[in-house]
Amino acid sequence: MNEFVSEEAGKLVVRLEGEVDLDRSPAVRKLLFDCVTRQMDVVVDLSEVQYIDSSGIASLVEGLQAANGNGTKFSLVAVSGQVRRVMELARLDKVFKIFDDVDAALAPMAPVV
Amino acid sequence: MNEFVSEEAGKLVVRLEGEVDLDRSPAVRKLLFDCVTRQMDVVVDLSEVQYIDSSGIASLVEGLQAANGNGTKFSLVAVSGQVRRVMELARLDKVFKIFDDVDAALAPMAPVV
Amino acid sequence: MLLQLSFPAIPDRLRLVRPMVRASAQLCGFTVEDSLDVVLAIDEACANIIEHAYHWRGDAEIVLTIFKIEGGIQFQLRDFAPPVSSRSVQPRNLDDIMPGGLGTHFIRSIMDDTRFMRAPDGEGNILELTKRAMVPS
Amino acid sequence: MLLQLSFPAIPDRLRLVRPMVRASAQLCGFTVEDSLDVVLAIDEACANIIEHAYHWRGDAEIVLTIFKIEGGIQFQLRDFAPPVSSRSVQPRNLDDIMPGGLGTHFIRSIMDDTRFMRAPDGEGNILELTKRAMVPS
Ligand SMILES: Nc1ncnc2c1ncn2[C@@H]1O[C@H](COP(=O)(O)OP(=O)(O)O)[C@@H](O)[C@H]1O
Ligand SMILES: Nc1ncnc2c1ncn2[C@@H]1O[C@H](COP(=O)(O)OP(=O)(O)O)[C@@H](O)[C@H]1O
Repeated sequence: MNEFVSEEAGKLVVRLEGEVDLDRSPAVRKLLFDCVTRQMDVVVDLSEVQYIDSSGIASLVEGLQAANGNGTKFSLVAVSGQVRRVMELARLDKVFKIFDDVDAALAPMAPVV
Repeated sequence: MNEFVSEEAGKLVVRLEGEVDLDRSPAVRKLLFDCVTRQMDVVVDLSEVQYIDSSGIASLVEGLQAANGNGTKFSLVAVSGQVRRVMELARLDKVFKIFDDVDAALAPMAPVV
Repeated sequence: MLLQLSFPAIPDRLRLVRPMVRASAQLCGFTVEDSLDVVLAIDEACANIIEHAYHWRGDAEIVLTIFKIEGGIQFQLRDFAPPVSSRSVQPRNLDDIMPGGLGTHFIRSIMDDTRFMRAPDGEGNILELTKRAMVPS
Repeated sequence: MLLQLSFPAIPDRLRLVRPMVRASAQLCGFTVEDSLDVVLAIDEACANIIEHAYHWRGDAEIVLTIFKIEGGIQFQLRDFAPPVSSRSVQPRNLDDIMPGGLGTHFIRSIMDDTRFMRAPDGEGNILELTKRAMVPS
């Protein structure tokens, strides 16, 4: 699994790839914490994630809680297929702000859902 | 794995799908024999075959030999990826007539390579 | 029996187990979507053994046996850890938004039957997970 | 050891073995193309056991053990059939265009080492297949 972080329109875009499972989620958790700590809004692009399990979901929840804790925004992009299914099973699909693509998440008028 | 046979422009087009392995190649062998026995030229579309092994290759060789035996033509279509690799390993990529798509294989002026 | 797999209780092995579980579910007649669900359930059950039964002791072993059953699939997941009481294995309340506690919820949502047993031949636990294919009505 | 797999010598099981072999090769650092080659080699070796060692006796067992080694991957494929002489296992001359006789050619073309052994603990044969990743120069 690879991760890429870039700064776009004043937000941090984190692009995850591959399978976010028990093996890889500790690295994802740390990465998301590091990003939130920079006091910027974080957009997590999941379009290239083929598989996520409960530990991966937990990393996302921790990222969201950290963002809530320091007053920044934390949103997800391109949640589809297996990832969407797991979010629904966890009943978290309504808890996260989810955008269809990175542009929508970066738009200044992005509605706060 | 599924197989589909249709008659197009006076030839039999056999479309194979999925994995042609030790489990599935006996069915493929029988199907190809049945087609060749109808005394028509046979075009085998491999574009939806994800995997082939030596037993699958053997079925194709037997089809070709049966066609040679009864004076009909036997050609392959859309050999790419893993299938092309296996043909090359078997040094059969020059033995079969291979077309890029079904239209080319059906064209009346299809060159005899 | 479709097959039996044994592997050290190390997280990176789950990447090898998943594609085989998926292919097994498809062989047993499940759709691609249902097969992905089955993969999640088995992956979570293995993760729980690594975390909670073996406490990340990577030299320990997990044995996964897969059976094709009438209209479905059955998994037996064996560890060699001290006895687990099935009462201690509980999903959290999903209304609390917090990380963790989702694995057992996924397993129970996806599989039709979940049964904890003591291994008949000595130490260890067996988790038996069964799913039947939806019969189109 | 990455993992060990045992399964009945039945052709439809190979569909379950292949995705795991592929994931194992990728875990050991092979490219997608090389991993597909490795899948072919192991698949052919299993097919040969089903056909030639067990003569389609589907109640017989195959045990595949996968090891991550320095810079590569190693497979041990065990059967419980009568001894095989490695001299009898030979690819055909590729200049003859005929079906059959390709499996061992594929295995030798793809893998770096191919070694037949008697099982140390009693009956059966072990075929040890090793491949090292191409070091980019
Ligand atoms: N195989 C197991 N052995 C022992 N305890 C387990 C096992 N699986 C689950 N548990 C217990 O059940 C609880 C809930 O598990 P789960 O829903 O997967 O969430 P999590 O693993 O995130 O805690 C665990 O915290 C653990 O106490
Ligand atoms: N595991 C095995 N046990 C016994 N004989 C084998 C085994 N593998 C291969 N052989 C022998 O080697 C020959 C060549 O095998 P192979 O190249 O795979 O072609 P094919 O299986 O099409 O005959 C076989 O015909 C068989 O006689």
